[in-house]
Amino acid sequence: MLLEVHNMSLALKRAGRYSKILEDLSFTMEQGETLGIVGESGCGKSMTALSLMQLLPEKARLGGEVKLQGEAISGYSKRKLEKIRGNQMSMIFQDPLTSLNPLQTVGVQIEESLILHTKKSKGERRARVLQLLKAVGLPRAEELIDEYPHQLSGGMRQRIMIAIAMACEPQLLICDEPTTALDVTVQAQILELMNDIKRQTQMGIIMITHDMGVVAEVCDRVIVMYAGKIVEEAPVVELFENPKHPYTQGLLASIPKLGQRKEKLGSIPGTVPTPGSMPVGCRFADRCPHVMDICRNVTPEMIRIKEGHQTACWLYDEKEGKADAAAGSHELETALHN
Amino acid sequence: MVELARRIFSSPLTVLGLFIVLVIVISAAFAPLIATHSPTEVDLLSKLEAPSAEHYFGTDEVGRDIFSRIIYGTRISLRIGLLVVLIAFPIGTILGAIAGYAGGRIDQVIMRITDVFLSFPGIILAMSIAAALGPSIENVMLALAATWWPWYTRIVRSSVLSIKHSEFIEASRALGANPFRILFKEVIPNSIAPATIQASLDLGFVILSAAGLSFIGLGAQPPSPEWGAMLSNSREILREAWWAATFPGLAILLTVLGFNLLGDGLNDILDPKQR
Amino acid sequence: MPLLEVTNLKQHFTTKKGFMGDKTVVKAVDGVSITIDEGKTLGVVGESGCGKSSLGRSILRLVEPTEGSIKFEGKEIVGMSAKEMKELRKEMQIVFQDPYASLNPRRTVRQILEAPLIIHGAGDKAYRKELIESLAGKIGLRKEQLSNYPHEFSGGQRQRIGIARALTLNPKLIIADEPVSALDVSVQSQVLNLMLDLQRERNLSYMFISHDLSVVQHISDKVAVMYLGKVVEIADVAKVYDTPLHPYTRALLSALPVPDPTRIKSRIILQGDLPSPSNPPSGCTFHTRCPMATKECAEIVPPLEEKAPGHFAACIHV
Amino acid sequence: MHALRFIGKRLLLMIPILIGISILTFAISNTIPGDPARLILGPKATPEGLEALREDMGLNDPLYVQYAKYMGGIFQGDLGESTYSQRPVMDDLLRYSPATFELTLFAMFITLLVGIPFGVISASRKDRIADQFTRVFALIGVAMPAFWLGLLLLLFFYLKLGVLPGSGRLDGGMSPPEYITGMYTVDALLTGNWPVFYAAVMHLILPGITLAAVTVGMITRMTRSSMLTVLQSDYIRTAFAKGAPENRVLYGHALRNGIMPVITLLGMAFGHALGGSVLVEAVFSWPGLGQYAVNAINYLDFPAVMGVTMLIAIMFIIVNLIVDTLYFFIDPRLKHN
Amino acid sequence: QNYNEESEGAEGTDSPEGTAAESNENFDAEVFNFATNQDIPGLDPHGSAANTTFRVIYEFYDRLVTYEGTSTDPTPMLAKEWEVSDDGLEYTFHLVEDAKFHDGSPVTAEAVQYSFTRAIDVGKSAAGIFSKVIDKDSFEIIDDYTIKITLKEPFAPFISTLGTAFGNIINPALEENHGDDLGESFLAEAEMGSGPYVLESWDRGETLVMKANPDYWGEAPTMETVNIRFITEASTSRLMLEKGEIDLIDNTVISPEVLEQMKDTEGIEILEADSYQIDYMPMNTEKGALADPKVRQAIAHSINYDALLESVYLGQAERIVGAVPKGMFGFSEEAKLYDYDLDKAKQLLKEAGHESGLTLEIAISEDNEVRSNTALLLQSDLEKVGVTLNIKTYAWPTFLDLVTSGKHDFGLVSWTPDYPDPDYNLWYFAHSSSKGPGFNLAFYENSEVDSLLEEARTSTDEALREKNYVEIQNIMAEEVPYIFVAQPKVQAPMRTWVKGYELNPMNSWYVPFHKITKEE
Ligand SMILES: Nc1ncnc2c1ncn2[C@@H]1O[C@H](COP(=O)(O)OP(=O)(O)OP(=O)(O)O)[C@@H](O)[C@H]1O
Ligand SMILES: Nc1ncnc2c1ncn2[C@@H]1O[C@H](COP(=O)(O)OP(=O)(O)OP(=O)(O)O)[C@@H](O)[C@H]1O
Ligand SMILES: [Mg+2]
Ligand SMILES: [Mg+2]
Repeated sequence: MLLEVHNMSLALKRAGRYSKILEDLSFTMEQGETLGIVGESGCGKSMTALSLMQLLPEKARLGGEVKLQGEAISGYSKRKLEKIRGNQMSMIFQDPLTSLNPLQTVGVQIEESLILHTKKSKGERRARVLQLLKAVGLPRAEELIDEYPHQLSGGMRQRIMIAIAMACEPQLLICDEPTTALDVTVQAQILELMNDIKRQTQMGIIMITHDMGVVAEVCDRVIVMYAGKIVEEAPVVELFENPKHPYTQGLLASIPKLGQRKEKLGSIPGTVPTPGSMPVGCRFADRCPHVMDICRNVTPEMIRIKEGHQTACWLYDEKEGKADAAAGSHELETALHN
Repeated sequence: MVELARRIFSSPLTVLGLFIVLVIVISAAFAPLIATHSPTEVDLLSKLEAPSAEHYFGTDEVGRDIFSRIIYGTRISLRIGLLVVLIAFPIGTILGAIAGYAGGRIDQVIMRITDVFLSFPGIILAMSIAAALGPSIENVMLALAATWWPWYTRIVRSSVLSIKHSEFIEASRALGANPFRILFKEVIPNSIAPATIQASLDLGFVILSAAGLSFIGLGAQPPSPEWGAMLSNSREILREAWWAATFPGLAILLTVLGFNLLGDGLNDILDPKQR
Repeated sequence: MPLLEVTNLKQHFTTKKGFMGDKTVVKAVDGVSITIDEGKTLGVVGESGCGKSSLGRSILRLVEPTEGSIKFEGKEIVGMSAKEMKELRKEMQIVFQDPYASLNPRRTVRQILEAPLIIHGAGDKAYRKELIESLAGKIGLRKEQLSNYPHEFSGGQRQRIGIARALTLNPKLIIADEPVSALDVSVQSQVLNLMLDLQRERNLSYMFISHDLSVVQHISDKVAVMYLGKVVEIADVAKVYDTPLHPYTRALLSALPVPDPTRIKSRIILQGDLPSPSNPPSGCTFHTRCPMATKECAEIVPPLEEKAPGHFAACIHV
Repeated sequence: MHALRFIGKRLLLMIPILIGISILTFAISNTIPGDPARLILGPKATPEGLEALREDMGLNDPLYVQYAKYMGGIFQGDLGESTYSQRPVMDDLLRYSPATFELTLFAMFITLLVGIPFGVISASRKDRIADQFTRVFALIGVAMPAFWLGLLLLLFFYLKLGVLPGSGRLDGGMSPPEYITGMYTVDALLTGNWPVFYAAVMHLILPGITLAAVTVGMITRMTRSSMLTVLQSDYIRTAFAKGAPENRVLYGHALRNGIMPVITLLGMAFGHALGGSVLVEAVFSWPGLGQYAVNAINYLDFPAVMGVTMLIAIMFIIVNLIVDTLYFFIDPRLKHN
Repeated sequence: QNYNEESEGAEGTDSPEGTAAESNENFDAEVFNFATNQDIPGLDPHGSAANTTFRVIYEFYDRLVTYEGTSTDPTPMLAKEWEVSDDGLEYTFHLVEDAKFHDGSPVTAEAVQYSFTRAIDVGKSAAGIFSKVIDKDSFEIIDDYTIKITLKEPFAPFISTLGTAFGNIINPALEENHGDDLGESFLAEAEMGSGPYVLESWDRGETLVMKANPDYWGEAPTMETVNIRFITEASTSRLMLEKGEIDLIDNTVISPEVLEQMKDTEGIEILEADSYQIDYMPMNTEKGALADPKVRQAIAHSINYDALLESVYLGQAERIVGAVPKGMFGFSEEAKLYDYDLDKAKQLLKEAGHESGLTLEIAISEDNEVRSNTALLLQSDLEKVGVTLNIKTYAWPTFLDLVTSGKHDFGLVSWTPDYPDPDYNLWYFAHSSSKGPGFNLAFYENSEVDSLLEEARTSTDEALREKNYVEIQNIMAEEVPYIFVAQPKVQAPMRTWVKGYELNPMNSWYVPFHKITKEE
């Protein structure tokens, strides 16, 4: 087991009050596996990633247990955490421009991880940096090493970010929307690179995204989050073919598909509740077409649908549940209030 | 509103600032009620008396009650601060908004003029004005306002530049709004926040500068209980009558501190980056 | 007669770059010709910086076009007086990408929606009130929400307010500049549905700018693919998506991640990034990244030609 | 090359500003009622003497002629003759400005030495005790009337403790070092004159602190807010994600980025200190431009007033030019653009 | 008051020896430290009218005559004796023969001629005094050490004027440094005298250092070194005096209030002396209500002089009646004193038609506590008779411009004569030709006064002159163009170890450094 997360929860201080951002997240990950996390903006995807890295803002209350390769890193001291960050686990951020220090050359920034975590000599480090640059598909490595981030294009910058993350050959790589800021053609390049890396290493990858297309392309298994909670977890094909949670179904239905023209799209009415004012019971209840009384009162537990597929919804019970109460997107119409 | 209040009260320093400013405003408003003596009445029999129940802050070299003078002094200081800011702020804001929004040559001209005033040593301007028109509080205000507005111009201009290409302004143009409407309804309301915060800090700084000018004899004239002038008059007897210099000095210090704490607090509260 | 006819439109920006003030010319739009028919939607796709927004903005004359002609209902817009233009603004409106930046944060929704009416002196107070409230209903806002400020709304709601603002003057054409790019999928579909409804209801024409191929294909009748300020392919939506001719279009389509894990993809991965529009490559601007590029491509500027009936592309190799 | 062109351009931009300033000063000095000739000659002058002197000083020319003459002189490096000291204004400025410059630079030195670390500490401990403390400390520096602070410092360090001197630039009876820059500390260093160097530094301390009180506050505050912004930026998170320890992130990544707006402010702070030196110079009897300016205005010494104003403006502009140039070298984004 | 006690106690207990040690540390019998807050504009005896200049050039140069100690009678200096012709036109001076300029050349009759002609040529302050009566043809060199000066018209105070700083004798070698400006720019920063001190160094705005002239022809100077230090902030110079870093502070620096406080400080002494300074209030007799003598008299009656002298001058001044200071030749004992009589004042105002009140303005120049307090008191006094007095403070140049151009109602001025003769003050104040710029700030005109003044000036008959001057004072007392407020005492704070400093009533700026000694 590469990663085990048990009941992770997080509260952040906002305007003097703590509000719960994440609640009781539990999931696991195997070596070499790519786990996707999807969900609407603000549902806590990034916070999940940052919680794993323990790179939270000040005054954060983090609960639960995180084990990396069996080691409970959640109790680590600052010192020990610094040792594993960038070494055993790395992270790539969404915006490749702002994520690089504008005043340092690319080479220096990649090298820093090596300085921090290895005992390599100067020459060895340089060699490794060049090697990394080539590995992420960057041309002219020799020159690039002395250039500044602003001299590079978005795609190149994101490759640099990946090189930084890969420098110490981590076991776990967390990617927070690594392609959102990029153009389609460049996104395709980066996804290709990710897939290459996946193939060549035994690294576990957590891929955070809100793009179902990206999920479909790179992930083995997917976690769907809604308002700080996991609502569904399934292998990727299973999720697309057999989504269980009404939210997942809605999400899939609202994507315009190629070949489908000028038709009404499925959509989810209403908006996500804010961290300060979470409803009791199921957080999706207000927007759910299948809402029942129980949904508004009792929080649903994770239910096993089949091997590897679970969801938190009152529509189902253990075993197979009330067989497919909600199936297709056509049932989730009601686009707008009018 | 409640939210704002909660934010303010979550920072003790901001509360302190608010408190000081309130005390000053109340003193100014109710000076005749709070003061125990006339601020200008000379009583040669009781000069340089130490603080006592009769004279809370003691008396000065001609026997005036320092406490009462300081209380009345709040009026002068507040008036200076407010008037200077009220003169400089609109001038600076409008020029800055025009420069930023219009761009091109107009921007160049306005900014060059601003540069002139910005690099013009303010204190020399103040001294010249005092020499030309006679030292008085009004002239000090004139001089301060003349050197203060360029700051607002700069601040407003740069925030206009940052929103100038905003889509809501573009939208307004697409709807056919004229530049005047855009400037006053869209641009200015959205770009004066930083200048407003600066203005609240400036209330303090203006008071401080005016006190400095009074200190070198360019500002408020003798009987007037202006703090800088009071401090100036008693500086030579600092040791014989510590109270005569200390209380005006503290009054200035606290006032400036108050406005600064408040301004800083507002900045932290209103600045989305630091939320 | 098409509602909008744009011929050989050029939009060049002269910018002083950086500290030095070196002048560079950015050919944001470089000879674009398109038409939009009444009640139809023209989708414009392309990567960031290819000049989509510039095209939209210069059609509305939010920036003065450098060259070319824009005819709205047969009337030439370029060179029109400010007064005439103001009248015309009632007919063409714009919806922006960023729902956060496109509404003045210091004005209430009512003020925002009322502004166009005031600017054009349309109707009296009561009329305006009624119109605004009916529009609000249309976009799913309750009356009392009209006195709220934009930040009190979600992204999707804001985007709908933006659309409502564009509709107050009852225009014929709406230029929608990436109206859904900033929205989550579930919200994006709400907005797309609304736009489709409105089109049907009012016989609106759209110029729909987006970099999301699936969205464009969903909403458009005709699609123009732009690359570095030029249209490289234009045709009915089905033609562009089913039988793309230009290698760039093909690459774009194949790069699109498809939300279907079972599909086996064969990808055309383009090398490198979009070149800078201030220093575009010679000849066919795409030749630096084109898998089919030959020597001539670097020399010949390929004209936009009808390669198949109603299907135009600018490539010498198709 | 880039940098040279940049500096050249900025220098050209100075010209309209200086012309503006000269017009402004000229206009203001000429609205001051009073007759310079009379002031020079005193109440006991004869009318003929007065008239002759006025003619001699060109006071009978129309204003625009006077202005044109003045500007004509400037381009030949001639700022006219002080009516008070009857020396070329240029000489006077060379005599008085190094003192002010030395004091201001020293104050800037203190400002950086104290302000930046304070700002960094404050930002990295946001809302904790250290932050509150440094903020209040900085604010008191800003809010304290400089003249009062100066007097209190004198009282304590000069009279009570007797550890620091009270006035002037050197101990009484000590002769200044050979004139090289006019800044005593620098000249003493260059000539290896240690007693004078020591005395000059000791004399700088109190006025320096007084003058720096305000700018320390400005810089601390700016460093704090700039660091807060920087600390929230993505690349700081990247650095932490690499496993860099806090201090490395603070000083290795954040500070260099956070210092940029501080540098800009430094130019402004310098201007502020130049202005503030008038008060501080008065308290510490520091024979600098402030004193010179006060005197010049008291004696309607127009050429001197013009000269000081222009000099201070030029210093201000040049310092800001230096600041911008510094910016240019620190920030690679500007260099490559 | 307890802070005071505490601090004194603290200082006392701190180190009784400490204080002593400190003063020892700063005590140096050879070096004199003098503090002033006024910078020296330049050193040219003919070009400057500043007291700070006078103070130092009086030590660099010698004059034909000088004023010793507290005496206001000219005593021989370079001129060991002189004769005056009966018509008062011809003056023959016999010079001492051992006087040498600092470059070693002898002081000769030629130097005398050179100095006076240059004074007139330069045409600045000094010329104001001399050009009335002498020109370049007035000189006749009889031999190296004898010179005859012939006046254009009789001028009784001539000898007195020779003792002023304008009468300093300059080394004719200056001519070598002339350039095209009569050596003005050179002499502004150098000295070419024969006096007891030579200029050692001058850091503008900081210190001027004088060194004893070892070859001085007269009595050897006592102080080896004199530092004239410019300390702008009065409280700082006060601190430095207390520390013993300063021996003497210029008597204009510290206000009476503070001097009062300093009296008890150990090691410090306040030297008091009479002076010829007068503080007075010109009333513009050509403008508005003040043109009416009744109004002026009424005002003279409404001032509470005793209270003024007591509270503003803290008793360190005497009331005066006329333009001639007490103690000077020609002073009128009998001129009318206006008493503080509000009824009379009201009566007079009524007669003048101002029953219903009157608003006037007093112009003062900034930064002088005595003047501003005087104005404040005046304001409250006049209020009692229904006169509203607005106080307007101006910068000195503006003030000067205002009062010399007659735009004022009242002014408030301090004045010290340059030479001890009533002619000086009265001509300036009362002669019609001096109106305005000539410093007749009352714009007073009385033909009788004019002719009395002219007669006295050209006469050599002391008795006649005295009679005329007294008469003028009486006339002016009746017509009140000026209210003479006070003749203040001069108070100079100094270390008790300073000995031999005498304040001359006329030249209160004069510090005879060459005669002062320091003894602990
Ligand atoms: N520094 C912070 N302090 C307090 N609350 C925060 C902070 N950062 C984020 N939040 C809140 O935490 C919640 C989850 O945010 P998070 O960034 O994890 O969302 P996300 O799923 O990554 O969204 P997106 O797709 O927009 O990146 C949001 O409601 C957000 O408002
Ligand atoms: N006002 C302007 N001044 C100078 N250059 C401009 C201006 N507006 C746009 N450009 C440049 O023109 C080019 C095209 O910009 P445009 O905004 O039209 O692209 P876009 O296709 O809309 O991109 P995106 O998808 O990022 O919105 C870009 O290189 C841009 O930098
Ligand atoms: Mg996120
Ligand atoms: Mg765009």
